[in-house]
Amino acid sequence: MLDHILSVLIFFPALAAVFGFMIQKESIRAYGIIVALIEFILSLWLWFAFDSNVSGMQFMEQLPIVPSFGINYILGVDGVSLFIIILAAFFTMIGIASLTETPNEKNMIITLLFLQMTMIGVFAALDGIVFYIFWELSLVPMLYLIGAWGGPLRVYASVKFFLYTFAGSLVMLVGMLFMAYFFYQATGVWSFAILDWYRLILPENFQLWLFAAFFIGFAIKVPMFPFHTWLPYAHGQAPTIGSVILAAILLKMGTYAFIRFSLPLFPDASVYFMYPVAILAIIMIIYTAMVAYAQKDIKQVVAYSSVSHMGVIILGTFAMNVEGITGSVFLMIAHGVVSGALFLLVGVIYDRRHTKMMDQFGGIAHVMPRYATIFGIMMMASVGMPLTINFVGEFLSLLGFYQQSHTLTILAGIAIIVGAIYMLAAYKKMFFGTVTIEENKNLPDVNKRELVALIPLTIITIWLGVYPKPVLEPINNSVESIVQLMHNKATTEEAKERIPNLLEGVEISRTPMQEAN
Amino acid sequence: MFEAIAFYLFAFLTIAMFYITVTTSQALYALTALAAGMIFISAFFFILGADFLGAVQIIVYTGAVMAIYAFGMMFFDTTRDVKEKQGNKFIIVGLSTFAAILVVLIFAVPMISTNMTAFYPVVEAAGNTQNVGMVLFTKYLIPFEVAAVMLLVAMVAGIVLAGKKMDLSLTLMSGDEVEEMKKNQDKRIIS
Amino acid sequence: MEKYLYIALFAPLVSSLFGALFTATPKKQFVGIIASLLIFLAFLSSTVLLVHILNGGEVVHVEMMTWMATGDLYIPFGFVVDQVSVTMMMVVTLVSTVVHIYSIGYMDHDAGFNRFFSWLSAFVFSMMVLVMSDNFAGLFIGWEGVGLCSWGLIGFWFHKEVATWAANEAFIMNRIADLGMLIGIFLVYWNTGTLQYDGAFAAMPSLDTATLTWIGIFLFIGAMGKSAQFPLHTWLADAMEGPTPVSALIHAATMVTAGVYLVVRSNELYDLIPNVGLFIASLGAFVAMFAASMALVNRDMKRIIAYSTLSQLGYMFVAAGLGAYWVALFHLMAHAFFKALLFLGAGNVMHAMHDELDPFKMGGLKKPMKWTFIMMTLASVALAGIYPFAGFFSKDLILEVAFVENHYIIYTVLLLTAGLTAFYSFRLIALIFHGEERYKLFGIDPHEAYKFMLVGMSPLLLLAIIAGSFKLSYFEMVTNVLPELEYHIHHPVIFWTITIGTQLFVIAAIIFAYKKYANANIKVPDGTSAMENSIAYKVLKNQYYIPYAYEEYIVKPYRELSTVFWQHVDLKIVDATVDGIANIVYSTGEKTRDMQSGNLSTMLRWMVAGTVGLLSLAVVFGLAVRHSDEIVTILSGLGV
Amino acid sequence: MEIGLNHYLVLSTILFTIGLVGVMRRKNLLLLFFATEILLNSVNIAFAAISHYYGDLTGQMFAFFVIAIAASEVAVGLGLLIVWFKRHGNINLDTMSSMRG
Repeated sequence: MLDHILSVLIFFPALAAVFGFMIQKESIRAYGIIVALIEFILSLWLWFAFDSNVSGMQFMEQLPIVPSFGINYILGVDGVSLFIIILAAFFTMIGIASLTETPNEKNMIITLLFLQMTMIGVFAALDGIVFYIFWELSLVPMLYLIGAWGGPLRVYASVKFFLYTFAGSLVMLVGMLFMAYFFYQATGVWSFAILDWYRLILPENFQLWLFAAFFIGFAIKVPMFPFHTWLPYAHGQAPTIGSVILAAILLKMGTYAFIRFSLPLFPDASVYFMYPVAILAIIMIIYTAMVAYAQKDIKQVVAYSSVSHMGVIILGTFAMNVEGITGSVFLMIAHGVVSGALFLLVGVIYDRRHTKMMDQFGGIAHVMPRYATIFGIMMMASVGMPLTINFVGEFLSLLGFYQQSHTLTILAGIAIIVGAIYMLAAYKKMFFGTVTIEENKNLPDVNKRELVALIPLTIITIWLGVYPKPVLEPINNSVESIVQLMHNKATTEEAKERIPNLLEGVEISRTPMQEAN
Repeated sequence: MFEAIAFYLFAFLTIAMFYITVTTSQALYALTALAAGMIFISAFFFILGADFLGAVQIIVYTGAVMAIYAFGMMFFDTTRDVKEKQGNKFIIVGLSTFAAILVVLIFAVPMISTNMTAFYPVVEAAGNTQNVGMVLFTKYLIPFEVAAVMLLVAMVAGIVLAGKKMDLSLTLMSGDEVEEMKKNQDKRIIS
Repeated sequence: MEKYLYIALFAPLVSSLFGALFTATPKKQFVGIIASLLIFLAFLSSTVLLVHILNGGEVVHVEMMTWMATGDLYIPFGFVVDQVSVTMMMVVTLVSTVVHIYSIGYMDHDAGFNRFFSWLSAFVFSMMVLVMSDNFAGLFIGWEGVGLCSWGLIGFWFHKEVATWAANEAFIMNRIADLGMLIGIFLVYWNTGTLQYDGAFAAMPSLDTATLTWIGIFLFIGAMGKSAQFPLHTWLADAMEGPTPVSALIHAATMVTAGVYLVVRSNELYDLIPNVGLFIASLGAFVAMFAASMALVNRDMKRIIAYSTLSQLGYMFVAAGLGAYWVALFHLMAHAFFKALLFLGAGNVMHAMHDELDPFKMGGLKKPMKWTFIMMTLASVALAGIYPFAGFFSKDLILEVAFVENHYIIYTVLLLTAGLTAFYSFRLIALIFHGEERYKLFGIDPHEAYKFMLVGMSPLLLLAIIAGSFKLSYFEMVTNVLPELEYHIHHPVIFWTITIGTQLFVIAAIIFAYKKYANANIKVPDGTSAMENSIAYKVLKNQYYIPYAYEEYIVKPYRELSTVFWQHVDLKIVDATVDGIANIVYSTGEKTRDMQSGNLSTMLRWMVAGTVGLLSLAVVFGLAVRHSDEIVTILSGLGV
Repeated sequence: MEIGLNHYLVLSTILFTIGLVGVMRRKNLLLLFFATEILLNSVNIAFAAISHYYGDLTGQMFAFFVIAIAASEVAVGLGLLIVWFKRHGNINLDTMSSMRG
């Protein structure tokens, strides 16, 4: 079982979803919760069985699909992907558990289970094609979620979401094919296995083009400025659960892919493009934070805040040192937890009032003190208060990037100011003041079902903020090996210098492309 | 010399016949001109030494195809003038010429420029029909059989299509109409 | 000793969490009592630690657990109790114990009683983390933590628009400074490789001056925000919207002094960069004067005291900037006592006057509020720096420092400020407690605060009077870690002239204040008097128009820019570009749809045209491939 | 004056052009079929000519199959034409616009 735990993790929800069609409407909810719970327990088992001292891939599985072209079904996890997988399982679970009454509940739960399969697949895949397949498949359930249960503009939003991200990933696919072709050129063997690609050292000009191709696919998914406009629509129109999963997991695919593909495959290009990417990230941080401040819809505020935080993650990733990348991976998890919780919280108030406009509220803290408290904690986590989960990630990301550029980090650090501005302003508009609108006077406070989702998130937020070590340590080990790999692969002087060498004198086996030619 | 005369003569005749076919407003004229053109084309085949093809041309085209067209025309009231409003004649003719030249260029230029060797050279000793037979029943046997089946299918299809009562199409009728028809049938059965 | 350290640190946390359990329930008296007891416990532990340190015991240093460890970065939750931090701990726990006890009475009728204690204890915890941490990251935890609690407590009455606005303002302004602090921390890490105080400071002498200067500047930016130095000072006055015990604890005694603490803690750094130190001192002197001038005309009791705090913080920064760290810390301590006392007294007055803040509407309160009157008067005397009260020892010492270090401009400014301080303090006392009983016009019947509140305040009163006498033992203790510099004017004539001159100057200012404001002719100003219409008065009254300028030139443009970014850039440019691309595809389809008229004849023509197009392409490409060499030569001949 | 391959190709081109003109200008479906027959025949001439001048029988084979296909096409096409005529009463191309996009 443990040998194939990743396959089990991927296909168990899909299988359960297929069986879900046969379940009665009344009991589908319980069924969904049980399936998600089992899946979550399995993912915890994965963590338990995971050896955090090993920096490489674990639980590897391999199965040939198209051997002549080197397409194999390869799975594996390392510290970078482990926690995102757990997060995916966790969010699907609490997402289903906290699901409010929706039409076609059965379809929704089945869709969510399929979505879970694709999400875990993306993070566990170690083959370019398998990765791509899961990457694209994840669009379909999401499209359905937004398109079927969304708000008034749902069709526009879902089509935009789909086409935008799809267009980006096609460019990425072309990049992958080229990558495999270059590998074939160099070694005479076709391979789409990422670990094989890692061993390939490409000339710098190839790296630049391939980096750009991968970048477009990832950047749209992240989403980076100026490709971010699909996100507010998708969030604004999606049902609560859709937004939660989108913010918590789906966006992480882009940043995860940066760490899995762009950095180790193209270390020279990464260094070459570091400043442009960092500048984009900074624009993204400040600009979207300002846009968030101008929003009138609380969900849009959270949506834009997501974009802003993703900017910090990108910045940490492109710090190219252990501190920065570890921070950015940690921030992925942190942002998943916090923004997921914020979207859930917005969903709570939306269920009660059927509006997300902030001017419809005011003084909610009087009538819903518990809600205000949890929202306050999550808001402060989002703002980056120390001893909450976000701070660890943000601190490490910025700290890491500071080594690369002082000025840009100072600019990026404005994130902590502008973040506080829009969040506090939104909180003030919604919770402070007196209750002026009649409907708000008798709003019930958070109920048990909602607490089931929110309490664990609050606990995680604080627990990992105070004691991030259990998560930080495996991430750190894996990131160290990635950084070392990058350093060893780097060909230009600048890249060698920018990417720290962790182990003096240890060289990995390499397959230089020129030699093979 | 004789060959040249024959070629020019038949070329002129063929072009004239086909010109009439595409320009005349009388369907009957068109049909007649087409049939004549077909026969003149068979003349080229004979000149080129493709006797078998010439015979087939006359039998199939002039005999079978034209007969079918003639029968087809009886269905349609085509004796009256065919009125055709036309777009820009220049474009039509220009496009057609250009296309034709291109097609010929593309197929002919490589053949002319490179020295091709024949896949199935003509056996000098045998006549054309024998030659054709040899190739057709060896190398092209399967396509030949397929062509036969195709012709059979086409025949069946033609009969079925032409004979079908197409004024009653279940697929194109609305639900109510189908119900109505069923009722009528039931009535008929009862009565 | 570690046991006491943990008790001192975590008793407030326990108190806070205990209070948090009851936030949603109606007022429970025991929440306040238990909170006070726990804070008192922390105070007792701090006292034990103080005694331990005073007796020459070892510095208590514990490392509780790892917080963050990645790459070369290693940040533990480490705490240290040395001479500096134990001083701060004493100040924090003492003042907060008093404030907790006081709050039981002060918040008696408030619906958020339990919530208040939870926040207040959380603040104490954060402050303890701030002062006890042994590394910069831990300091930053406390730094942000106190900011958070300050936000929660300023906006405690969140139904009030001004209160929540002030809370957000305070938080955001602090955040601006925190960015500087964070950058400072990054600089420390990348240059010294560690964030532990001892390791980092040990590595600093080997760094080049430019780097050290940057570190010093960025850390000081952090200090500026927390200690409300110009230009980040506006939040402090607005923070007075919070409950008065909060103002006493956070905005007078503890949190605002965190900046001073940071500079004192980083003394080894600032010793290496005297230029930055001089800048700090100059800014401190400027703020001392600047804040005092604003206090002169203000008509809000709490704001006057807040400006006074600001002014005194300026004094502390002068001392710290000039290298007299122990003096700064000493003034910090003394100031904490009398300023907290002053605020609590003001709280009593506010209660009595039903939240009226304008001292012009009071007058003659000394009869109904005898004890408050005595306490506030003595606190003001201490603030003014009259011998033998606490202020004399600490404040005059700063003047001496400035004099001895030959910074005569700073000295003059501080001297003048001392006069101003005395004037506005006693203007306040005179207006509140002396003269006509103007409050009767407003139909208010003032009464003295609860007895236990007054008793609770008494330790502060005692300390405000006698704190100066600790000077010697304090000096001995604290100079174990801080530079041991005696500031003494050796020439006896100059010394006595200066000391007595200062005293006389201050007393004159007090008398002037009494003369002007304690008489029976004071009326509630209605904006008609000549003074009120003078330009100087208006400038001071409007705080030099700085809040106005911030609102007009920073807040509003930011808001408008945000809207522009959203409405115009995001929706009209970025998004519209994407939609535009989609629309091009769509409209191309829409246009070419006409081609697909369904007319077979037309379609046949299109078909032919398409065939022609494709075939021509085939020909062109075929030719191009065949003649590629010739084409290349021709192109190169053309110079392409 | 020897008649070469080029002559035949030119002839084929001319006939093809005529056929294409017919395809494009005819509105009567039946006459359209005539035009397609012309197209096919022009190609047949080219095939036969090439076959002749290169002494290769493949061209003739192709021409033969083209004829077979033409015959099938006529059979099916006319069948469809009759069906259409039964339903609509005419075989005018302009009336066939149900494929409008």
